[in-house]
Amino acid sequence: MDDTLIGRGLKRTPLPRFLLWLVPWAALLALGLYAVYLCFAVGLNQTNMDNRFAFGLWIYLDLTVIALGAGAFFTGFLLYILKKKELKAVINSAVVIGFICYSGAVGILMVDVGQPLRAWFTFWHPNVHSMLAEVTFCLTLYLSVLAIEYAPLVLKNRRLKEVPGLLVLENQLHKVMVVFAGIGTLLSFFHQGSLGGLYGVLRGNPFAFREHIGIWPTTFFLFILSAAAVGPSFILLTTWLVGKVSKKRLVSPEVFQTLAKISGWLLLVYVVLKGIDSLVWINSTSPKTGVQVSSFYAHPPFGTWVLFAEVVLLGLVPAVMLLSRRVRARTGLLVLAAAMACAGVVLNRYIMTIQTLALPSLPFDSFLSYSPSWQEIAAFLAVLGYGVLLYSISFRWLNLFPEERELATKG
Amino acid sequence: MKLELSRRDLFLAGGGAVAGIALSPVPWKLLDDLSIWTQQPPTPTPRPAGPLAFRFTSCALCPASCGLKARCFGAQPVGFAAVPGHPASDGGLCPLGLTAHHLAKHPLRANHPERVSGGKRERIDRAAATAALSAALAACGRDPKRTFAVVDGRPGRSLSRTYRALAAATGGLYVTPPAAGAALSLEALAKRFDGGALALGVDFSKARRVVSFGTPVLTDAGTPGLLARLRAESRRRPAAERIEVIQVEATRGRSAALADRYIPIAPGTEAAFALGLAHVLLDEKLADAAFLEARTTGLADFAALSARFAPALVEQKTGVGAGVVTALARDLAANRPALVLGGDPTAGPLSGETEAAIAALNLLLGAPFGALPVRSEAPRETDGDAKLAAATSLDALPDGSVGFLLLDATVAEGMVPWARLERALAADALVVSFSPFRAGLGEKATLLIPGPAPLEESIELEGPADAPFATLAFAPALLSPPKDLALPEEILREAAEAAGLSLPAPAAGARSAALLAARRGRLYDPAAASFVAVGDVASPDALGELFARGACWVDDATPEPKGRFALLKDGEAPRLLETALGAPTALPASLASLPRVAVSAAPPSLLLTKLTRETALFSAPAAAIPTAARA
Amino acid sequence: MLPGNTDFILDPANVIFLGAFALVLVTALGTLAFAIVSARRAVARGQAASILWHEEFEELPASARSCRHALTGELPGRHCERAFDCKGCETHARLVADAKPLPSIDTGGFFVLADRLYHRGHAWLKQEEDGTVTLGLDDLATRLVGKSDTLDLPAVGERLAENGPAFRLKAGKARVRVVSPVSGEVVETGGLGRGFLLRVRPDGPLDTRALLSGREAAAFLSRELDRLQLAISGARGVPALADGGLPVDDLSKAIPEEDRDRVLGEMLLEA
Amino acid sequence: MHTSKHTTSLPAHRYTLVVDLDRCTGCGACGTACAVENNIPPAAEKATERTGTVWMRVHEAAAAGDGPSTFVPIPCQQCDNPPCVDVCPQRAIEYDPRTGIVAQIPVRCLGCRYCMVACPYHTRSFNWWTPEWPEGMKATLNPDVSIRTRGVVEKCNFCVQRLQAARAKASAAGQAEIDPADYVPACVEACPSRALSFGDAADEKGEVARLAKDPESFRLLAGLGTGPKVLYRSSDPAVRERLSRTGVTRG
Repeated sequence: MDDTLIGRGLKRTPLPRFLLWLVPWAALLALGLYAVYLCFAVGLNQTNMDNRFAFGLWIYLDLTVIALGAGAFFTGFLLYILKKKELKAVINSAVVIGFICYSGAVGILMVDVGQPLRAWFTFWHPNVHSMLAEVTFCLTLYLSVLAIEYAPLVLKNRRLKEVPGLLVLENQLHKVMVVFAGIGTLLSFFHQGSLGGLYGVLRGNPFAFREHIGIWPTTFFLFILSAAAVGPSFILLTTWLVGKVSKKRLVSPEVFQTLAKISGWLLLVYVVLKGIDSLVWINSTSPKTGVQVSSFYAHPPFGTWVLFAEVVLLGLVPAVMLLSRRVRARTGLLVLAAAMACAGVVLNRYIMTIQTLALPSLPFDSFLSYSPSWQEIAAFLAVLGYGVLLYSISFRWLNLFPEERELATKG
Repeated sequence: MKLELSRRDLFLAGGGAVAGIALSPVPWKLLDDLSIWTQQPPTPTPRPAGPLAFRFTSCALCPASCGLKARCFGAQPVGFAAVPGHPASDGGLCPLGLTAHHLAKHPLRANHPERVSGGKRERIDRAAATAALSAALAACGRDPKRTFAVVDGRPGRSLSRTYRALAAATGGLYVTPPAAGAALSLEALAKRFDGGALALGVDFSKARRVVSFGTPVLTDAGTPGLLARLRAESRRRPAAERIEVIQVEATRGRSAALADRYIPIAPGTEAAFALGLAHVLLDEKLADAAFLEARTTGLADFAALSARFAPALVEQKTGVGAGVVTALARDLAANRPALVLGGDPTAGPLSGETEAAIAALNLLLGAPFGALPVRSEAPRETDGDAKLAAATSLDALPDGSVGFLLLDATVAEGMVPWARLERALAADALVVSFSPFRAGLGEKATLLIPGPAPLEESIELEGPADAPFATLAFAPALLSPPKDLALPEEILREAAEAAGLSLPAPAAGARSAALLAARRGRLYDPAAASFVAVGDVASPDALGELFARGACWVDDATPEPKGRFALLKDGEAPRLLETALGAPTALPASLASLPRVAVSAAPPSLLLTKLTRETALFSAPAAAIPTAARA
Repeated sequence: MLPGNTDFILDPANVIFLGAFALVLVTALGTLAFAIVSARRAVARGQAASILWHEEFEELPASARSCRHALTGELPGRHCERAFDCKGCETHARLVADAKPLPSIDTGGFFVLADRLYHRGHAWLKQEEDGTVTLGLDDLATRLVGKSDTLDLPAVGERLAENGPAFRLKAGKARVRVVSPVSGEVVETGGLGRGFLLRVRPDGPLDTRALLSGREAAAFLSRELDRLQLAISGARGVPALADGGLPVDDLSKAIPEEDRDRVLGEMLLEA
Repeated sequence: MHTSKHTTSLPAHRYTLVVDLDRCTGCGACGTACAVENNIPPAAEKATERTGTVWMRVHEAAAAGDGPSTFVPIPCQQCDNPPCVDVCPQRAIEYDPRTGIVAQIPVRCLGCRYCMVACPYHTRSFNWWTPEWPEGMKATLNPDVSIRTRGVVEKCNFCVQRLQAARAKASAAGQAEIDPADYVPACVEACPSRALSFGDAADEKGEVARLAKDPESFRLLAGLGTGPKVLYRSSDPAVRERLSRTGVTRG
């Protein structure tokens, strides 16, 4: 059975070993599902969030995985709209990673809200001024688009394609994929942006609030750009990682080069704009509310090093590295640069979600700390477990890397 | 032409119908209705028990006896508001009073007599409870070594009269806890007066400096919020009219945090500090010479004593800088009227020597009859020819000899420590409590005969002993007690009869009659927010009707009596010297958690967990509300 | 969300936001519906096999897509772009019209029978006198498969589509389908020992222009042997014979078991 | 400052709470009365200062050293330019253009807590536990206020049910405007030191309008431009200065 599901010409580890590999991830998933059950049955008191730290690990996770999952829309955009044909080698993997990231985020979001059964009210009584409404609309729609993009991969499974109807459907879907890539790009543009907008619009929080361009704060645009920049890096990183774990060559080196160059340029543009944005914030936006920016960084552990690490160490440095031909020539350095770029965005989302809430606001407030409960961590890890499971299964039974067979035959 | 219907046609027709309905407004409307329907609260809102009405009464939970404006639906009160202008509280109220309507259904409420033996609670019927009482009463009459003692938290009620009759009939003791004035060191001052019995109250509105030796004047003591309000109002008047509070205390409690000045002092050295202030006042001739001349005795002896307490020595003893002592004394002298209070109602009075020093300080500042006005008592019915025991203090209880201890429902454990009572008990003593709660002293009883819970009975409430005027309210009941509840008065009379003791007939309406006869004071009608002179009240019935509407009687000002205060009593000097020169004591254990809980006989409402658990305002939350109450 | 909802506010912000959302939603759903409907329609029209074959053809390596005229040396290096459908191919029509005699070609040691027409998917077709055709595996494929574990033949009455799967076979770990050279209805199933595998009644008049015969077929088989050698040697550690040749008699034994599926897939044009 | 649609025209009534910090002793009466009036349940077993449902919270703002503390009661600040209304994805928060009252609608709330993040005053509570009352206590609940469920956000709404009752009373009596004495929030009625006063700031002759203009009055986090309708007063300039700052500038 298993043999007949594996794509022709692909070498996969024996089934028992594969199942053994799945066990720890399945265990993580099971533990996480138990934590989720507790949150549903007993309530969100199972978390360490509170009225002051109303957003915690989960929102941070949502923002982060959605940024990293941006590779799906952006690769699709480059491949289908800008016709960067070499990215065909990673588009399947990018779609799967995107689907994992987005479905994981939506799943966690459903646990995070107190009354998930009322989530549909957002569609029924939408407040179109709310960034969160924008996020909800775009996120649900984009997840559906991702599912549609995922479908052809599944339909092309060796066994499923023996059913003629399914393969014909796959063929037809493939033909209209450019439409979905377009829609996906549009939706991603708005939900990545409005995720950034979530914090940029917080008029009550001078640390998070940013100037508006039209109806959107600058974080709207910075989030889009940073997600687009880091998406290809994350694809590079995951592809390299999957290659290492499976001990296979999955894509030709040129693909890495293309991804790195795109990521590098976008990251550079992002860093420049982020720098300008920070300067405007430091010199105008924040002082207008009566707060000098230096006071935001007077609450350890959040010193000015955070800003430096985010913009320079994990922004400018990886951008330059990704653009340097000599760095790109060495896989180790290339992967390091991609990892640094990802870490930069991860840190940015951390600052946005956590530092924003930790800083004191009322005159007698003190700096707040928060550490997630095991239930929160377990649910977090469940997303990881779910991701690895789904990716592993997809990698085994679907043809994620079209070049793999050819590269394997070449020896 | 022949019409043929294939299965495909049927499917098409069905599908078309579904699609048609889907595109019609019907599903839209259904979804919208679903959205609105799911927006109903999952737990139904409670139904009102009747039309909205406001009723007035007074809070019996602590000695402050605040006026309550109850928001009721039918017979059910659902919330309270303060009553501004109320003579006893003038808008004062605290969290305990605001949740008084929860207490009747408190999880620790007992509705039936319970016998406790070997740690087990066993429900008994009323007859058995009465029998136990009567047997114990009879035994007390026979055995001189098994005394009957009754502790009454609110003397002066008609139930108190029954207690006193019972104590007299059995040769037992009628014990009352120290009045609130004792905890403010006012009683100690009044006892130095040679012109007859005297009660002093506090009139913060007449004071410009309030020195508090550990008394939570801004929080728990006296009428809630009164001093804080007067002080705040004074801050918007000219500087010379401002009230300032100086808190002298070893730990920085809530009142110290709120005081204008907080002077941390080594615990137990208050006497030295007070004598230090006295030293500066006398040394620099800042004391109220006219008052000392006209109203005190023993100035020379006291001056000789206080002369030893130069600021330098005081600094050494108390840890308070000499300059602080001198400056405070000058400040007090310059901003008279000033008054000095000491002791914490929830922690009990200070030592007699410290109180003597505080009393002397008040005399040097000329506080009596000004900021510490003479306070009358509400008229009472006379004892007549009934045999009634006189009130005694806790100190009168001999050790190990009480065979039958009766605890009234109004006795707060914070005012009458159980350890003191336990010391007085004989072996196998019967401890009966009329508390409606399995909490506080009610939990210590071997026989619990629960009486009405707060708001379930009409109760005579005298105002706080520290108020400048005497007040009296017959706080009407808002709730009806459980149907088969045994009223303490009835059950006691039954038991006494069974034990062959004869009690005088209950003096119903005697107190109102006494009030009418005295023709003193005015009555505040909270519904109308106006006063009626007692002289204008036509009949006892009219008076009863006023009280049933929540009215409160307030006395007129009392004339200054003739007589002098002793600065030093005979033989007091050496003890005072010894105390003041003694070493600091250990820090007292902090008892307070929720305000006034220690002086309330009832456990706090569960709702007050909001304050203890969900805010950082009150410490020691666990002690405040028993976790068992959650069960 | 729309007018008629409780609390709906008709203002520009709502109209723009919800309008945009509706537009995207309708586009996505419309596109999806379009794909599903056209897939259904294609299946209903029997275009499934053709679509499948075209898609598979797209994924074949260049070496497997050589034009028949490249095999014969007429147009060296030319690759087919019509999924081996020579019927409408102008180049093919022109070359057939020119009809140059073919040079002598080595059959590579395989039988090429004169009464058979060969498909590039290694099935042969023989026209019978009763108007039916019989189908079988060509010599190279037969030797390549060796002893087949199972032969999954369609039942009598089932329809075959040109370039659609004719039957499936399993050999060891390998599973592979063989493409049908003809559209028609299966009228009889044969077996390996019976000289044919399927007897099919073709739909309409038989058009065999896309099939190879004679020397052209021989050239095809000869070139296929080269491709086979490449496929096998691509897999690591397989000893090729010193002269680059393969033991033609027992091809199946020359393929390592773990590569059998891939090699059979490559040779029988299944991705 | 940042403008929003709300500031362009101020409501006809602007119900305003004035807190005199000189008077507040932090006794907790306001919060208790609030819980009684608004059917807020007793604390859950494991509730803490940060997870409790408290609409009216009193904070202690300590002075340096042994100086006097100031107790600051903080209900929802009822901003005229509220940062919370626009962030709610499903319109579960409403700014009443007639009264300026910002009302949370718990039955529509999905509990995303975005409004809590948006509010710089931290005046909202999420129901981390299912609200529970001991059986007997249920009879004492206020029939004018519905009971919320677990997993939704709630906050002070200036006892808007009392405004509704006052309106009903006025309209029954054929009057267009309510009697101001009929609309007083529970906290104001309960405060023993009369630290809280309440009224319509749009009534120019009213006490609240006068206090709003008083130099001793100030707003919390005024720099954010949220326009709170809860005013604080202190006679002590140092207290005003201390409480006018934002917390982030400390240290």
